[in-house]
Amino acid sequence: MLADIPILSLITFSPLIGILVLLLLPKQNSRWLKVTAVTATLIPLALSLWLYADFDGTLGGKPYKESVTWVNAALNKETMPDIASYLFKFQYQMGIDGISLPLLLLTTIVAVMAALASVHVKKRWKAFYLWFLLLEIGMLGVFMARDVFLFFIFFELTLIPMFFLIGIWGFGGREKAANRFLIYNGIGSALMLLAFVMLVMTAGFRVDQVDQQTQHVYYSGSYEVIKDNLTDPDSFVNAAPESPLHMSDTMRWSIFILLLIAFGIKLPIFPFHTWMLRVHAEAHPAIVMIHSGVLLKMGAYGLLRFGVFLFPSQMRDWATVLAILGVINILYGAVLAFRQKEFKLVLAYSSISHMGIVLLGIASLNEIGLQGAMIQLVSHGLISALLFLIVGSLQERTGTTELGELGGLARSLPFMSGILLTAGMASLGLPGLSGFIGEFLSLLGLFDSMRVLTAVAVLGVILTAVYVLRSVLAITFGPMPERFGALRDARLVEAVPMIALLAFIILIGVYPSVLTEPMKHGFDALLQQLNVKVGG
Amino acid sequence: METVFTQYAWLIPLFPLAAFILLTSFGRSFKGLGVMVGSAASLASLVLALLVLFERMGEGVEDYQDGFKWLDLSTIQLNIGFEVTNLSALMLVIVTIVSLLVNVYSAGYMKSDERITVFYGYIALFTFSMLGLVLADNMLALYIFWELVGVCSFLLVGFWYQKPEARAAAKKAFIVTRIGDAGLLIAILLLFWYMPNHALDFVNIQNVFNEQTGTIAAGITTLIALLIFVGAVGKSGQFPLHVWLPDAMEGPTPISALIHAATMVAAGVYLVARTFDIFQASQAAMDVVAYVGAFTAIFAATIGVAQNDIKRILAFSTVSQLGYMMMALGLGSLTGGIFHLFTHAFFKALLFLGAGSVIHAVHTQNIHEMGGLGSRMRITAWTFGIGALALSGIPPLSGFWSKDAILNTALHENPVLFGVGVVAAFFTAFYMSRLFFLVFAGRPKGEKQAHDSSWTMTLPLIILAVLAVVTGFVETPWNNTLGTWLSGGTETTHTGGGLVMVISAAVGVLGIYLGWLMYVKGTIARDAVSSRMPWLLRLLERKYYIDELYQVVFVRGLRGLGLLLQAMDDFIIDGIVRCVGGAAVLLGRGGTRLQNGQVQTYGVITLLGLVILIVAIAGRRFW
Amino acid sequence: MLSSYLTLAAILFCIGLYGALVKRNAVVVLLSIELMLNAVNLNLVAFSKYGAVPSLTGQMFTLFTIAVAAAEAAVGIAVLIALFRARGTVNVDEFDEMRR
Amino acid sequence: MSVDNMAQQSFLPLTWSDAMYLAPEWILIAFMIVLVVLDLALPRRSGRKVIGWLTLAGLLTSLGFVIGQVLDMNAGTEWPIRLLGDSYRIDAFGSLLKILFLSATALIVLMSIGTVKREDIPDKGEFYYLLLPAVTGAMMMASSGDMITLYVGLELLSITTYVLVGIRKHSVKSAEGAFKYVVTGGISSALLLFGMSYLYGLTGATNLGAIKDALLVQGAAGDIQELLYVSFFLMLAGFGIKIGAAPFHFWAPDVYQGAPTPITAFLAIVSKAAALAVLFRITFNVVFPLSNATDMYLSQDIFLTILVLAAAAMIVGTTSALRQRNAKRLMALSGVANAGYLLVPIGVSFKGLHMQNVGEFMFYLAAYILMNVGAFAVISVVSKATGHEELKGFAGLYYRAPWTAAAMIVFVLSLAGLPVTGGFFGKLFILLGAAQSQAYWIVAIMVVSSVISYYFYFGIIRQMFMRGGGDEAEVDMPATTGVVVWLCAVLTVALGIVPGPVIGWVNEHFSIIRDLFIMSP
Repeated sequence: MLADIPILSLITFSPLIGILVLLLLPKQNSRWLKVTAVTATLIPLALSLWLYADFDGTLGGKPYKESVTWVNAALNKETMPDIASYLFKFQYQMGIDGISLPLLLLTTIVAVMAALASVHVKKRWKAFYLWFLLLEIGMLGVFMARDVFLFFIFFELTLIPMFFLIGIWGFGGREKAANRFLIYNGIGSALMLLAFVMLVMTAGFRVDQVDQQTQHVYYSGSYEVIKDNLTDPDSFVNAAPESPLHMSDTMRWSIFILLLIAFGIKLPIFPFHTWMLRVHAEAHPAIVMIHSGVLLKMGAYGLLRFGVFLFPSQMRDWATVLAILGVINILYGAVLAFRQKEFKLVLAYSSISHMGIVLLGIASLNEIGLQGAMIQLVSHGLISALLFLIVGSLQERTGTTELGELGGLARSLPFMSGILLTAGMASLGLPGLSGFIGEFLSLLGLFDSMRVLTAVAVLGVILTAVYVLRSVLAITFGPMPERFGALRDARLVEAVPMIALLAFIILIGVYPSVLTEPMKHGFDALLQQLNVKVGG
Repeated sequence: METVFTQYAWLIPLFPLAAFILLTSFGRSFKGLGVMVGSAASLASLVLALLVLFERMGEGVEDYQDGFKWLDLSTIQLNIGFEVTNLSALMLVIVTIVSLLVNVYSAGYMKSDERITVFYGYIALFTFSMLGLVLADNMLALYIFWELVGVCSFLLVGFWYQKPEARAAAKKAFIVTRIGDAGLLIAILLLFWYMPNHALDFVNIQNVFNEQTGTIAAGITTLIALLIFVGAVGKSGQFPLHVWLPDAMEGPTPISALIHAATMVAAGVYLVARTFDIFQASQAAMDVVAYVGAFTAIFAATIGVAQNDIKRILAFSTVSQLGYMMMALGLGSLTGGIFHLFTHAFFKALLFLGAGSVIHAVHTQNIHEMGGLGSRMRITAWTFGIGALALSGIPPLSGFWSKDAILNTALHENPVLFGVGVVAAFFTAFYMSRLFFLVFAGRPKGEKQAHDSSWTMTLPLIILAVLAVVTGFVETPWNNTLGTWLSGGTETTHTGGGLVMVISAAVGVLGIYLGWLMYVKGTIARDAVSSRMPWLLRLLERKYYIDELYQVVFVRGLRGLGLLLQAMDDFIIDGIVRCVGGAAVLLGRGGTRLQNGQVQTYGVITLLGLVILIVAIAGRRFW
Repeated sequence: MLSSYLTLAAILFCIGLYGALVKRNAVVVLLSIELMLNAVNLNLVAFSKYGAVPSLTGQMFTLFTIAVAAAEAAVGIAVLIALFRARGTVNVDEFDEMRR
Repeated sequence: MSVDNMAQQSFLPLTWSDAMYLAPEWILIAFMIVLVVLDLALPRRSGRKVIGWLTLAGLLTSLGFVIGQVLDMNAGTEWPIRLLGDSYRIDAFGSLLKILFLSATALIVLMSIGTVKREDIPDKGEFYYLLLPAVTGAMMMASSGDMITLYVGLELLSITTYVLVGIRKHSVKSAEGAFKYVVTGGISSALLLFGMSYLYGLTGATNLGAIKDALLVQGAAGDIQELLYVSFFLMLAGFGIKIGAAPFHFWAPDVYQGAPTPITAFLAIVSKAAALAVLFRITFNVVFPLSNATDMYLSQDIFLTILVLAAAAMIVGTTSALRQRNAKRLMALSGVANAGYLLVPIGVSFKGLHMQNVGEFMFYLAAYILMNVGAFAVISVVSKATGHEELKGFAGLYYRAPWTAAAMIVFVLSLAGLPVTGGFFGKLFILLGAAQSQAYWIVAIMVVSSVISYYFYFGIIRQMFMRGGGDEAEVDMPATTGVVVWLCAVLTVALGIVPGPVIGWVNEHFSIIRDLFIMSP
């Protein structure tokens, strides 16, 4: 029955309700603004849980597809008299599958938690929540858009609210951080746009035979059209090189590398990571929850959706490169995280390290690794959201996140310290918590093809323990400075999201099938193409 | 035979888990809950474990395995389940007994600690994890619980979190064992990809490696075995990853007894025993296990001689005894290793709890600040003495029989290792007598009136003492019960006959005698060796400078690398970014500089631009 | 014949351009622009008469150019007068109030 | 073609029925004359607002006629109307542009009614009614099929704008700007004409269609190529100055800064667009057909040059703006970059299946008009409140005028080419066109320069939302300006959400063969 209503659009645009209500509220009434915003984020959560319950892994997302033609720009009508229409076609196309669904859930969950965590916001609540909800629309759209330009629009739609959210509500260096965020991500999305434009103009070509005489000839931004064209051996673009529509290897490689860089910046992959450090350190913790929890995942999602699925053979050729990048990410992030004196920077580098694992999972190009990468995405999203939730509450109380100034908080803040410790354990991949599953499956998957690299990556597992314990213990254990004696432990509004996030982390850790079931057949077609034999 | 209780063996770990959940959720509201709930859960587990054990003792009992699909991908499945074998049944009983006793003991020991419910929660979690580890039917499940016990150990070592030493020790414990775990993880990855059908369960592993069909190449087998052993080395504190175990003594003493003596540290031995077929398929791996074990046994025993902290002495003793067990396994004697594990669990737990009782009474851990406690703490002294004698291998206490079994095998298989074992046994007896005499004999020191603790603390001591006495008789030269039961009758120990027994007992007595001479009688000066060779004492005191070495190599190395990478991050990577940004700004500034307000300059630039365009674009056609 | 006209026109154009870009006096600058426009006229008329495809259109074009140039010059001078009133100078290089 | 033929053609009379097609232009001129008289008749003291409203009325009436013509085009077969031997064409290309010019000018007038004050501009009447001949000139350029008409239109536009730039008589900056504009404009005219004179000399014709025919005949000869190169490059430089493409753009910031803000908007939009329109006509009528001639690289080279100019404009425009602190100069440099974007559809030419250039051009132009008028309207209001035109005048605008700040976000996003705004789709269509022509390098430069531009566009946002604390001067938003701002903002967003109808409408009414190419009679 869910298939009868445009559930995907409903989910995506449901925060609009909140936006409308917020617009009507007076801007001084922070209490009602907060309540409205949190309620508004609950709607997409409820809807997406409903969708999850309704989702059937064997069908994939077929029942939910939504498609409306958005822009039909006719190209030269004179020169081709026999052809009924010659168009550039661009659709509002939404879809969901096993790869989008977990990330969709992640987004809605983290959004609710971040909205709750925003209680610490001190000024301009109305604008804050407006941008916040707009950001949520963008994020939700990214994971469900099935037209490259629609994807791009949603992708950019996350950029603008983020700029404001970092730049207005951040800490001291917020403007610089916002600028960096903007420029880096701008470059990323510019390259992405470049790749998309090239993609549409090569692989987006399609002819629909209407009847004997008339054809609809168009360039389409539709993901399905592009994917069919690229992966179907009988399609135009795979025709003989003499054909004008043939897509050369150079073109494929160029697009692939462009996409890799574009999403690599977002992910972030090793040399493109510096922008996110400042964002982690300077943005409001509630925003970093979103940023680290969801936005980074968009990079990996894009890489999967457009890099792996559209260019499997290029991906296969470059799997080693990707794996090496992943290992560099893991070790580089871990070593630098070990060095940081500021907890937020530790977490920033830790994100880099953990995203390396995602790269490994992707590079494995088998079901185990890909599933591992997906789980790692969701898991890291939840864990880093939780960690920054705690960071927000800590900073609110102690006024600092410098490791050197903190210590012994397990005494005055036992609950929060406990959660922090558990989150740290999840982050370092403790079995029973979600981090382990992603890590393990990614490594397991990659081990099939790249033994030595995987073994090196396992070293990262040790280093992760080193830096996580170093920083978490520096905060919670050891002697406590006098001035922290009178701190109050978590309030209910803080404790609820902490417990909720932790519950999800444990749920995935104990029973990962909640995630793997819907994803089960998400990679079938891809694996067939790759001809990777798993289980032989 | 019907296996009624075995089918429900999965319940055994669940009692403590339930206790843990209960305590974490409501513990803060009900102070007294911890003792009750924790002990009750352990008791329930113990009862069930004993029932299972009795069931296993019947004739012709099949191993029982059951499980569920944990992670179901379309191409592969990962399962989690439990398997009851004789080995695991035995381990279940060991773990639950010690756990129950420690629960009871802690009621007294931790009475005044305000976080006692948290403590009980952690113990319950640990017990759950440890039981899970024992019951796990495949490598992955084992790994999961393997990590969980590590975390519990970490939490409990760092229980008194405000002490910087506790923090450091907890961190160290976790990280060092994590190094071993990494090895184990890689072993699992290897197994997964090499085993037919990606099977990870022990039954299949056993079949594949037993058959010697060459399904898995010899080199890979050795690699897998060694990597598993790396995991065991980390967990069981074998050289070179032993460094965390002595430091782990920063935790409350009951914890040291439970985790760092009886159960968790023995998990490494258990792991090797569980995957014994892999090891047996590779002689090289067996040799490595044997030599590492033997080296650790003597290495730790020598360090134990020079330590002054009561718990650290016991810790090094634990390391040394674990080395013994490893050696036994490496020499091919599964029974020897497990037998020693079995006896060691009780007498070492006894020693730790006894030490705890002492510390509880005198509030110090330095043996030189103790003395003459024997008269004031009779129960403690007696039970501790029994434990010490058992550890020293004095017949007919349990330690004697198990050590004898190992030495027998060693003599048979590798005389060099036999020698090492004997020397280690001598040192063991020596440092134990040193410890015992310094603490319990002589004149009382300190003003405090030390006395035995309440029954909650002494009762476990007594029970353990009894166990330390009797458990050895399950496997004696005349009675092969354990060996037959464990290995299905294929293995025999005590083949060496009387000679080994005599040597073993003799070195034990010799060691004790030497200790008596030095520390009670005073015939030999205490500094007899140290005055002549101060460097030796120092070397032993500083534990062969292994910690310092690691500090320099790894910690500093990591810091240095961090510094280097940070510089790279700040200057090279960010520098390139700044350069690119700077280039754009520079280009813009160039444009702005031309913007000097002179309209004629603009005209000149226009003209120049035109000329350049013509030359560049039209020019290439004509010139 | 044509080429000499064209050469003359080109020289005239260059002189005009030179004057417009180099002379300090604003009036001279405006005059130089007129010079350039006259070079154009010369070209057009020459082509109209001696070009490969002679036609009257060129001369017509010239008429338009002359008329428009006059208007342009008038506006130019008017603007210059306004500027002179404000600044009291006709030196082009002093008109740099706005820059960068 | 002989002299006689030409003579005959030249003396084609303008009949009454033909003249009716010129109604939009007539209306503007009539309104201007009436307004000149009215301005004289009105007492000195009385406000000149009425002239502003009447100007607006004239523009809207004219707009109505143009729209009527366009709607008629698909119905009737007589289109395009070719007046005076194709020297003046009423076709969809011209008329669509006229719609844009007239709407832009109407918006500018509406925005001026509230903001232009007598202290600033003494001759308010002139200010309004001079816009009429200016826009008439632009319309002539859009409609011209002959170099003479084109030139006359160009000068009509230029000369009136010279005056308009300098209309703040008492302001040194205004006069200086006007003078600079006159000198640069004069040089530009001279270069353009000099180039045209050679083109005329080589072909003996001034009509674009005739020139094309003549060149196609002589094309193979090849010995005229060098002169053709000189001719086209001189013309390109001339147009380059008018368009404000790098490296011919240096006058723009100074002149934009000196001119009254509405006139700046007019220069940035109508002047630029008219010159681009003419370039469009010339390249596609004269240069493009040569691409079929063998041994002729000319066509290829000219299109390449246009793309190079476009690239230079994008790069120079965006990088120079990085450190710019003056709002109007910033907009001038932004205009340079936008000129680059608008040159791309011209420069990529028709290639393979790609013939969508006009649609892309028109759409982006529409978006450009909306965002620019909107931005200039906000700038004029803000600079009046603060008394200067520096960017820091925007500081804390969010606190002073939240809705205006919100509207400004829309314009900035559109200028930066971010969704969901018209600017995004405009750029996207151009990008797609360029990619379809396989000019990937220009696509790359476009997207990269867009990203660089984020820095300074978002600088405005930074000022508005992240700086200041509310102690700045109150912002007084006159109703008319407010209407313009909101109209522009809403339409910009509308273009971003439903771009289909607009580009569809353009496509529906525009036919390349009928409306762009000038066929031989």
